[in-house]
Amino acid sequence: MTLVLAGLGLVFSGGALAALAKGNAGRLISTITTLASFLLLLPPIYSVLTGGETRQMVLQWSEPAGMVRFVIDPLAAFFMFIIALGGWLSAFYSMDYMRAYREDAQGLSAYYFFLHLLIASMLVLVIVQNAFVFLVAWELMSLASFFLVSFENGKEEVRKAGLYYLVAMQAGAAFLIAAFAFMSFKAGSMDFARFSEVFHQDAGLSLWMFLLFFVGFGAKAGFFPLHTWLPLAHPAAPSPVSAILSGVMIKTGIYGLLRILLLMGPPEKGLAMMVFLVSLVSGLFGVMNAIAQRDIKKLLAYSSIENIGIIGMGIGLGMLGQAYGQPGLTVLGFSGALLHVFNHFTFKSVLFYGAGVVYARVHTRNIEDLGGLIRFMPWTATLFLIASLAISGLPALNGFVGEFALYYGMATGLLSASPGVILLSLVGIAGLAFIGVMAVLCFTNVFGVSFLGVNRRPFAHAPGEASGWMLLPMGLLSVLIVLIGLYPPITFPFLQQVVGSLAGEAAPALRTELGVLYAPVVRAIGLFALILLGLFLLRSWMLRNKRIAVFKTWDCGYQAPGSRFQYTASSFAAPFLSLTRAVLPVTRRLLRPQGLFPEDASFESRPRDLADVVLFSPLLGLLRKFFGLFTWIQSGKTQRYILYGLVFLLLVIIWIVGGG
Amino acid sequence: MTDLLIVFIGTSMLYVFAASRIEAYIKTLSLQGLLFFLLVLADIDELNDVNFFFLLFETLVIKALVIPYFLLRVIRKNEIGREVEPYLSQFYSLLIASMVFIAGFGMAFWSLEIAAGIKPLYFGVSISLIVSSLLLIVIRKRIITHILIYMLLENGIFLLSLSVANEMPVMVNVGILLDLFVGIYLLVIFFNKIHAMFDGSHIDVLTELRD
Amino acid sequence: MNTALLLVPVLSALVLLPVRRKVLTRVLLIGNAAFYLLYALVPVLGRPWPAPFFLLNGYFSLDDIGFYFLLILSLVFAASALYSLTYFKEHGLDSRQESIYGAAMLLFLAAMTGAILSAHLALLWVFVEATTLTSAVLIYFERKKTSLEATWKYIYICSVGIALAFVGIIVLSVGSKALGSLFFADLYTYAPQINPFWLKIAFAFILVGFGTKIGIAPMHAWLPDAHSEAPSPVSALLSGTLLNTALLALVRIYEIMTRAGLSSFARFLLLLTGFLSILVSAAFMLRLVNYKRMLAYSSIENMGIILLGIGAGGGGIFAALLHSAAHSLSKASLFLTSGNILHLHHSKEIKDVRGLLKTDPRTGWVWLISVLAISGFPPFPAFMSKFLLIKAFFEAGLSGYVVPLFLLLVIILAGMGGAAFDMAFGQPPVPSGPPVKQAALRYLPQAALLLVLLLVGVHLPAKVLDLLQQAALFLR
Amino acid sequence: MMEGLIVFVLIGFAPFLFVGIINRVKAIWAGRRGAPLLQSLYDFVKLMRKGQVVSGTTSFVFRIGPTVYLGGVLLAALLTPVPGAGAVMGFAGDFLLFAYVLGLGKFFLILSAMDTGSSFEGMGASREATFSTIVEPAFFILIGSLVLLTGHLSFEGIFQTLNAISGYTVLVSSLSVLCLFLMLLTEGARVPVDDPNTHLELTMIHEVMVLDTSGPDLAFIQYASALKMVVVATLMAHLLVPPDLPAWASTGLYLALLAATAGAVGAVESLIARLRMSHVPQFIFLMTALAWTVFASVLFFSQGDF
Repeated sequence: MTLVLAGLGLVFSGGALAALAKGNAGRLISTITTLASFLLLLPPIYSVLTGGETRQMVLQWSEPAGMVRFVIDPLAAFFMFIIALGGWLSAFYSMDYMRAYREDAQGLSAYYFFLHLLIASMLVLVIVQNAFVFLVAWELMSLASFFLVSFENGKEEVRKAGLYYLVAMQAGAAFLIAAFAFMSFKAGSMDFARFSEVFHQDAGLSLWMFLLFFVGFGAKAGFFPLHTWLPLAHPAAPSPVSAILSGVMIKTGIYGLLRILLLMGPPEKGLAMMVFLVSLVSGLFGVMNAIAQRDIKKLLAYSSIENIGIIGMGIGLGMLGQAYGQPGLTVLGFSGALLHVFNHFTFKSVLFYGAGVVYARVHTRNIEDLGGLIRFMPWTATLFLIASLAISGLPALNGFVGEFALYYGMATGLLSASPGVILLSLVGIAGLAFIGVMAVLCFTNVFGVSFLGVNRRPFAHAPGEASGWMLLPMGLLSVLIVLIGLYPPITFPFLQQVVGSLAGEAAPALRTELGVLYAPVVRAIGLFALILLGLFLLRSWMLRNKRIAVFKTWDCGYQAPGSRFQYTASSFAAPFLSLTRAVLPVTRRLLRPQGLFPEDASFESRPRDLADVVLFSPLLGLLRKFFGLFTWIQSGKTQRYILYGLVFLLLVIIWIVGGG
Repeated sequence: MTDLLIVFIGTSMLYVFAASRIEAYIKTLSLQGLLFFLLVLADIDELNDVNFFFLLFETLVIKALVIPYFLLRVIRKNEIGREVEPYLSQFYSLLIASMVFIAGFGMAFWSLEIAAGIKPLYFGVSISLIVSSLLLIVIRKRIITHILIYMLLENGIFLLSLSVANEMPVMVNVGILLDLFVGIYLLVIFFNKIHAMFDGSHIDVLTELRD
Repeated sequence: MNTALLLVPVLSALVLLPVRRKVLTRVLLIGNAAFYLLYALVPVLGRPWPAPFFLLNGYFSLDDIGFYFLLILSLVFAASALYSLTYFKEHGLDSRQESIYGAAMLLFLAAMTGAILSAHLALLWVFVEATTLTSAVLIYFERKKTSLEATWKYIYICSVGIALAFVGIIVLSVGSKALGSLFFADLYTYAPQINPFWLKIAFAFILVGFGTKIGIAPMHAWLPDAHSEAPSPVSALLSGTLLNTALLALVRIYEIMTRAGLSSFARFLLLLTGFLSILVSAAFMLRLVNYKRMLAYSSIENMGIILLGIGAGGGGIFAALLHSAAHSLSKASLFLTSGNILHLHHSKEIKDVRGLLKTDPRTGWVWLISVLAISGFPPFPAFMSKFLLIKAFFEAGLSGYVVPLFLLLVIILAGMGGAAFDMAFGQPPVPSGPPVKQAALRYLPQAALLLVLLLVGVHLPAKVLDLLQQAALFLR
Repeated sequence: MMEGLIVFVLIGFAPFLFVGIINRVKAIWAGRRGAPLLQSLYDFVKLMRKGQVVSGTTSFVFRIGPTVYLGGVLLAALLTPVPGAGAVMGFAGDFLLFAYVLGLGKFFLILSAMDTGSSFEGMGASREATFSTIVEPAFFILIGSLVLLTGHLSFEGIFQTLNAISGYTVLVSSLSVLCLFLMLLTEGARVPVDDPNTHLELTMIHEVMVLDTSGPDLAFIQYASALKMVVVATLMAHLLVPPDLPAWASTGLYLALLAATAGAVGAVESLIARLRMSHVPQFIFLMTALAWTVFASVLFFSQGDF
């Protein structure tokens, strides 16, 4: 525990120091402190994850917090690892990335202060067992991330995004505050342990509470339709921040859900189904929108929604297992969810770092303006490719590992007795498959268009390869991606305790079960590796001392092909989008060519978010209308002002005389 | 005797509704002050001497003489003649005022029934005074008129307090009087400034600040 | 010592008016502030605060809740007094103006203290009215057309309102004729004997009357004008202390209602007005152009929240008291900072102010942090109080109110946050050179207030907690 | 040992034969004699011997693409059980890996097409990706319903128990076969989805993606596509081969069915015209519809009591 406290202190003080330091010192301090705290946190995390006893510390704080328990149980440890690692990597990446902003000394100080505050608050919130402190940490997290998102606040749209983000977070937090306030009232204490007693006392309560918590945490995690802040906030933030937001912070919403589940015990069947279906919809919706995007970071943001959906499906599956008493489902569901939590952290971070490199070198986020980058930044491109493969859930990389558990879980769900589960499982399988192929389409598109072919617009200057500061985090994570992908079992020892704590009685079998499940997969993947190796050898042997002529691309006889001839991302996605038009509202502006010699003709299409179009914009419109009704109040006329009071008085008196 | 005085006070209010010359209002004010003085002299007996004399002083000196004179000087200085056309025409406002007045009598009888230990007529009339002055505030447009009506309102409240005859401690009375006095004083000062700064002392010039 | 609370400011004002010396003004302002601060803080910092005392055969007394509000008053007044010094310099006032300003401030202070100390209903009324009169002078202090208009509305509407409150007092004395006394002590003890009908009528009048001073809807309409047109340090006082003082007055009456067993009636009215206030401020928050008016509307909102807390009862009262402190300090800091902003940009329009963090980082950060503090972000106490308020709602079985309340609060955050962040962030309208650095006194008071808030918010000191609970006990 | 040998022989020759049969059927239908059955094998060998012409814009992705594609298909083939011989590798959940390695191959095929920066190949890639978004879910629904029906989570298990259950499953099997046949046409880029011997780039899907590929890479791709068809055809055949035959018989029957499938493809190719590109999705969607029908009937069957 002392190590943990030391780590926390280090992160926080590191932020303060980095904020105070001049010049490059700040960036260095931040990198070092985050690394140190990561290393400090490792031993306890490791021991707890591998079955060591859970560390606990009790603190008597002032009202209304009261007794505050800090507990590192497997669940907490699991998320701590992600937070600490992600925090350090982002700080490390910032070393070079943030150098571009070094004129803005004040901004940088704020950046580092809030970056560290974000990490620290997330660490606190996963280990604290006290509702009030949890909320405080939660709000601090939102606040810190808000300041990070609005780092480039000189830009109008960044400010708008930041505000939208903050407000959305507060709206979500409102549900949490309400839920926790109610629980603390019921339990007469802020301590989670008491909460769980209350939950177990009456089930009806836990039903409603779970709904509240689901909305609150879902808004943070980005479940449809509460996701609308993601595609705004992520592009606005600097890339290392986007990485930490998408890779780490939204997972705190997942953590919250799991924590509540842990407190609540087996959920209602309806809840499990709801979670499962909402997640499925989020997954489909997220990736569909991702396909429609041109802004690479917006695209990644939507793909985060998709992956949160996949994680949620895992959780829903686990809940189904609990609700229907099928340990197999529970274990596979939760394992899949947790695996995907970690995997998504790895490849999504790499992708955002990669997008950051592109932005830093080419100064655009619009993939239509890119192309052929692989020749300028081969390493970045390769790592980006690896992450793209992983996020599409393709085998031999870690994305497949998590999804395999989910698929397998749902397949076993098919064998269950109750039609409901069977139906959900099959819908889930089909949906997950659909998500998978759409991800393939999406990421072949983004990688192909931005890194392959030739650049569609002339670059201002030849973009260079990313610096080591940027490559190292990406490389490190990519190693994890490949490692887990090739040999999934290395994760099981760390998974066992967490899933065990979630799945309850189904725990002991877990590790062996997963082992049995994955052993043949490992063999098959090994075989695959051999096959590939063989084929490559064959190919190169065939091509040895053969002539390899380099020529221009086949142009179908057309003599002057330009780089603008390439297929654009929009046209690549067009056939698919024409199929899904119903759920992807797009605003199109077409200027038709006129006359024999058309002067100018243009066509632009901007994808819009369904939830925004059908839900939030109309609501806001209504709200504005409603508030518009009040404008007459402040008319400036003294007599009216007095009249209000008199009328009010009159009404009250009438009410009283009327026997109120 | 006392009833007569009180009815006079009430009717003086009606006169305010009827009249449109500012000076007339002020005269009414001082008249009311005088009537109060007589009322206190004639009817109030269960007070201790200090309060009694204080009341006499307040009614005669302050309400009947000082404040009216003060206000008179103001309107003379700013040569304000009559009230401009109010939001509600003289006729209707008079109509309403008389209704309020009658309602006041109704209140009086009602208070007689519930016998809450208050002097019925005082009560009824004072209520009608208060209500009608609030009505005036809402319908009249001249800023100076508002000051005067504020005084009338205070008079109504004064009568109400008499109706209860629940004696306030001296220092409280002093405080109340002080507030009243300073209030009027400030109102007048600001009125003068408004008169100087804005064109016209019409209440609607004061609608710069709005959302 | 306690008598001094009232006498010192009055006397110093009386000295100040004839003797018009700049030095004297400043000395007396700071002196009084220091005296109050000392008086209020010493008990909190260790010694038990003085036992309830009576002076002028019981017309004044200082109970726990009174002491709590006195504490807030002295903190805010100190900040505002300090800031006033730079205000003098900024506007280059001559000795006469300074002395008038100083005297008015001190009388204002005395009036509020009187209102807090009054143990007699009518006396309380007298002092509340006195606050109106004394503050009116300050609101008009900058002698602009708009400030004159604001002052007129303020003084006239409040006077009429207060007059209604007096009607209420008389009606109450009708109801309590048998009792024949308007001392709170007696009213509390014999509350059950007061005729409920008259009591209700009286409460209605007093709610409207004092409500006008508190600035709760629908009697709030004057507030944005007055608070936005007054000089910034005065706005800070108006928003940070005057509203509280009027609130305390209402609370004292409300206590009669509860003791008379009419709490459900009173609670309904409080909740109603509270919600109306929040609704109104939310309605205007989204369409404001003037940042001082924005702060004023936020005051309306916070008063509404406090009323909700009192109306909810139970833990809500604790929450309300805590929130009143949170609001006063952060709002004072905001209004003082708005003075800095006005000095930098010479405009009260939100759209004219951009990039504070670049033009004057200190002002920018103080502004940002204060906004966060008042929007109820941890680690500031407003978060605590909101949480406890919601909890109290559940305790009181008012769960239905929680959702609309949160909706409105989020909207208000959207409006206020949007404006405030636009002002702090962004590019300065005129490409300014190196960051400006104003006089230290233009940051220190706010910083001090925020520091206090931070300390309270992070770890509520046992002493303060104790004081709060004692004060909350006043309303059982 | 024997099984393994069979499988390897199959993987080695069946694709060439399969394509040969298709072309032969088409030729006969068109009244020609047609190329020798193993023509595509000769082409394969020839291409393997050739050098390469690569576009200047391409990167290493273009070079590894075809190989990974072939690798994926090969692994899929090894996961596919052959009647009477079984699969080289079979395990619970193997169908997931099966689908996903095919996906991996497709991913690289698409990328290597885009790597050339040619608008035609981009177009083909886009179509390939779009159509597979319809095929994939349908395939999973189909296998899912078979899992539900048989209670087994591996190809082997499914096919072992499938036909044994009852005569009722004939319905399911035949529907599934039809479904897989559509998959074969789509994945194999045959008429009516795509026309392997069209000459207009704008109307191509699969062929246009490999315009710039040459030499061994082209050989790999062609072989892989053929093998893919064989693999799907194997699954189809497996649905029809009764499980309780002796090994040699089932294998023989299987080979016959394989030939028949090829013939069917050829027949379709000769009879039906290629669909308009905009109508292709609807056609492929038939597969999804069939899959759902299968599921519905299976669900009804397995929950027979309601």
